[in-house]
Amino acid sequence: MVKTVYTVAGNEKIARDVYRMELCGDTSMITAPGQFINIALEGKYLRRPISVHDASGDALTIIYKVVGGGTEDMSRMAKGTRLDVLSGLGNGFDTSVSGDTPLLLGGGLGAAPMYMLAKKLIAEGKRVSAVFGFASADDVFGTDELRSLGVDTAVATVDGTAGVRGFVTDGMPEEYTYAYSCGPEPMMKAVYKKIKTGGQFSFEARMGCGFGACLGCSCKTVTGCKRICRDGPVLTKEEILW
Amino acid sequence: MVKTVYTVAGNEKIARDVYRMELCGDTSMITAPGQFINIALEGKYLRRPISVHDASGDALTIIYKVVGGGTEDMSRMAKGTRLDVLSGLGNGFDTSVSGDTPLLLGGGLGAAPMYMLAKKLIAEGKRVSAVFGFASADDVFGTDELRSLGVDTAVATVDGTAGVRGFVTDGMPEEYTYAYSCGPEPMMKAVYKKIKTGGQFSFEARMGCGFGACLGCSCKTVTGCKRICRDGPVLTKEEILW
Amino acid sequence: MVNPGRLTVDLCGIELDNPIIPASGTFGFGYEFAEYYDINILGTFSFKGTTKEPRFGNPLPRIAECTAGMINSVGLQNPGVHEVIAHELPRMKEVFHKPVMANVGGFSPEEYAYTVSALDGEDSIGWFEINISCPNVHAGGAVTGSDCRATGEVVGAVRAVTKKPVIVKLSPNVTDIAEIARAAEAAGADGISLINTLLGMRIDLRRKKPVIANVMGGFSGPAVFPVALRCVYQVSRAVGLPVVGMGGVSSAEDVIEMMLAGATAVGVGAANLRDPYACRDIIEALPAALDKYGINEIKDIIGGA
Amino acid sequence: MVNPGRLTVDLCGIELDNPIIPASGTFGFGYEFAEYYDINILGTFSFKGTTKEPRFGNPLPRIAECTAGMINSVGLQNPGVHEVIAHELPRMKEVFHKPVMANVGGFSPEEYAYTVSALDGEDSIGWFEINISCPNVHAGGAVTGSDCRATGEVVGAVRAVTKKPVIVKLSPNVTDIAEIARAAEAAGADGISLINTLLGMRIDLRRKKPVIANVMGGFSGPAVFPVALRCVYQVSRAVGLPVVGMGGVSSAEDVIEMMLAGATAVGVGAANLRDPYACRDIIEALPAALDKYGINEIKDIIGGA
Repeated sequence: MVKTVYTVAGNEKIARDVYRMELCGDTSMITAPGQFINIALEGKYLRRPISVHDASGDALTIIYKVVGGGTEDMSRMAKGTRLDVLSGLGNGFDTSVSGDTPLLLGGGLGAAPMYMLAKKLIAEGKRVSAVFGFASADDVFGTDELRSLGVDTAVATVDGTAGVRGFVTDGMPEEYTYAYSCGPEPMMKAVYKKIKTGGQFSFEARMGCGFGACLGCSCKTVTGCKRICRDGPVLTKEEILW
Repeated sequence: MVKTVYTVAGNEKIARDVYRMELCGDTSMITAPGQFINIALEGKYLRRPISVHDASGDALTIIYKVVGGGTEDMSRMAKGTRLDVLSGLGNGFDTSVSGDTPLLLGGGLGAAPMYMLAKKLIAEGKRVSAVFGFASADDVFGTDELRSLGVDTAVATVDGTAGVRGFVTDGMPEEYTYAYSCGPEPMMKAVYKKIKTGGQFSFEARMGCGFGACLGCSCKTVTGCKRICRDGPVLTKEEILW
Repeated sequence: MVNPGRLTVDLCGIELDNPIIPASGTFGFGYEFAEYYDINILGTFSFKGTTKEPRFGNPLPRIAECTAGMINSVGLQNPGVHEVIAHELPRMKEVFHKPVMANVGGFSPEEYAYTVSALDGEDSIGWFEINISCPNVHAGGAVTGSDCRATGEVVGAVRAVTKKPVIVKLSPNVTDIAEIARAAEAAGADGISLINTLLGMRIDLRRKKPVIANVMGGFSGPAVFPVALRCVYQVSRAVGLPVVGMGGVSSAEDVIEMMLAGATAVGVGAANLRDPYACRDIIEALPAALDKYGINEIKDIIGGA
Repeated sequence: MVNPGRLTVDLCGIELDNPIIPASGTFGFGYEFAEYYDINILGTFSFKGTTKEPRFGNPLPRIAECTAGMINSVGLQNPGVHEVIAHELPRMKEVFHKPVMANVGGFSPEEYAYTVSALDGEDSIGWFEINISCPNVHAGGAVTGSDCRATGEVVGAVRAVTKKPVIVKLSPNVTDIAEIARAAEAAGADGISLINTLLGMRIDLRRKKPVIANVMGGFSGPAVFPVALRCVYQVSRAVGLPVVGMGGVSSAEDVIEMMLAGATAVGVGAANLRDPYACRDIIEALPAALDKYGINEIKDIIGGA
């Protein structure tokens, strides 16, 4: 965890209520895909935890959804806005256990961290495929970007307006060596039940601090009580109590 | 009282901790010198009541002193900042009773409303003189401006670094038909005791609303209970209980 | 607004066009706010707390600023019930044509009963709001509303002299607010309003003395909203009476949250002081806020959480 | 800083380099904050509330945002006193070399006494802070600290098993906090800390259900500062014991205000969660703040208002 200042370098709508914000500043504390940053907003007491979409050098990208006043304020931020941020939070995904053909499963905003994860896996010489699930075609984002990396990317939408009709689990390929999942809990639970391989799951929670101090986001696991913000947000299939 | 938006058109330091802010917007609700405006500031619950220095057409000037976080924020406001303001508050000075040679007595920031008052009295054909009192030469403001109207303006400073050494009451001329006073209560009390003529006194108070609703700034007078913000801030010598 | 009646609520048998009620002490007798907008758009309002005798109230300063709120120490300043009847209510009636809520303060059951009796013949009064919880008139904030027995005595005395609905205004500065509410209900109250202000304090760092002349005062504003919401939730589940929820309400969203917690109507206090148009703006914003949260009629959500 | 000792205060016979004490439950056992700065700059800190048995605490969500504050419903999650002794304190001692404040929770006088006894042999512990006021472990927020007799029993039980200073942490959710403080003093307390959180609540407008799984929780942050200040003022005048004042403190100015109200030392809670460097920044800002307000030694202002 490092407290730092990021400057908004770009902020654009990329899907229904979904925005991509480019930030400029030190990203050296981001050591794994799946980590998050926690942004202080004027007039809001709690910071807003947002997963990292991509980070390298002085550039960091986040993808966020407008769900309330805080994210609404973010959506209006102009280039040059300076943000007080806690960066490099959480454990992130462990790519060392992925095998040769890992599968990425992103539900809704859970698709956001998959880009940086895919980049890392590809850099490690793995062949990556992905399934992203959304409610509807208007909500789809991040698929072209992923395909540009060479990732075989399927889409599922609940209403069938894009890709296959159904859930992420309806678009999964037969063969893969490991599953990385991020999204709403019901979606992740379905993935958990379906996969025969090992997997990692990135969780969301209402957080008080984001760095392990308040125990606001504790959850029970096979290996004891864990803090989503610090010991997570990524838990392995083996430790999840479902 | 009218709720309106003023835009900052200028904001400069004119004495120690004292700033002049020029505002742009409708000033038609300012009907008398000595009225005030009540400014909402981001992150502060109570508005900041500030007396009007001058107003005409679309231009309004205030003079304020940095005494805490709110006025500090004001001192950093850039041109173009839009302010949520309640304008045209308070009764203001009554010039109809001034006689031919009224005297203006301003102590510290109490000098601020005297400029607009002088302009009105002069427009009514009266010969105006003034005494402004400050702690020290570094605190002096508004005297040249007043002299440019043709007002015979004396200065008193407590440490003698400008004008006569002493208080406003040490610089008063022998002859005048009426006294208008604004400043700290001890100064106004001294004026009250010294003048032989009638007079009007503009009071300050911690206000909850500024428009008469909360009764936070009530004071007892000869004519019953008055609200400094709405029935005042100007009280006549005859009604003050001192 | 497809349904013109979607904002109506019933408060003790009187229908309000909407649940918004400017809180006592922040709205005078209404006629000054009537210079700013037509106050007949309100559900009703609770007029300035009235006592038997005239009261100047507390010494100045009476106001202190806080993060997201303010402290007041007005101390029930009012001209006394006879002056209110002679001069304030006639002015009020010129501009407000709905039943008004008469807020009554006092220092003994007899005094409360006297004031309510004196006002009872006023047709303009729809409800009495019995303030047993002003933190600014007793040393250290002790109030009638801190004690079940004292609460019952005041409510019983008032109940005996009026047939109009009696709403009892409670203090949050107690260990168990539900217990006080039950005592009020048992003594014949028709409704409960809450919260009165939290007892608070600020110190002026330059003078190194309390900001408020009376040392402590009543803390209100958005800062107190979570406490108010909790009290409304507790009380609305403890009694079978309608609740007027208040404390830091500043937006249409806050109104919805208060009603979900259990409020039948919603008081707006400090917000009127920061912005005289606060209640008008909230009422105007309500239909869109109901749409946003998928609510058809506002009365459907009372106590829904 | 001309005078290097200008920030020192004496808390129950132990000198603190400065009055700043991160509050229990916002600072863990210190070692994680030690990754961010040298926590030996603190006066001391109060470690995570420890009970006899391990506790997972309350279901999620445990956190709700408020204007100028937050609600938590952690519910005394901790690994139990034996695990604390075996694993947490050794890690703590590697990075913190001053006497620490041991925060102890419980559900009966015997349980409090058990936990204090178990910890009493730890040399690193300078004070016990007896939490009789956690709003998150009983239905409706009822706590030992709402009742004088129950307070006296817990304090008496703890007093019997330790010679270390016993500081009793009080709840603001009571009618008369001074009375509870006097009961703690009579039972042998050496100090009082306050305030614990205010009982608060929020409702999620989309789900139309309470945000917090446990419905209500403990409200803290700058919003509660005026209530905390008032409670510190009342309690410090009611008892002859040093007071650790806390509740919404976020700046050096807030520290000075708390001490003027009567605090000997000052707890910092929620601020650590928003900004892990909050206590460091406050300590660094204190000398200039003292200069600004013409204060030479900070101990001179305790209870000065």
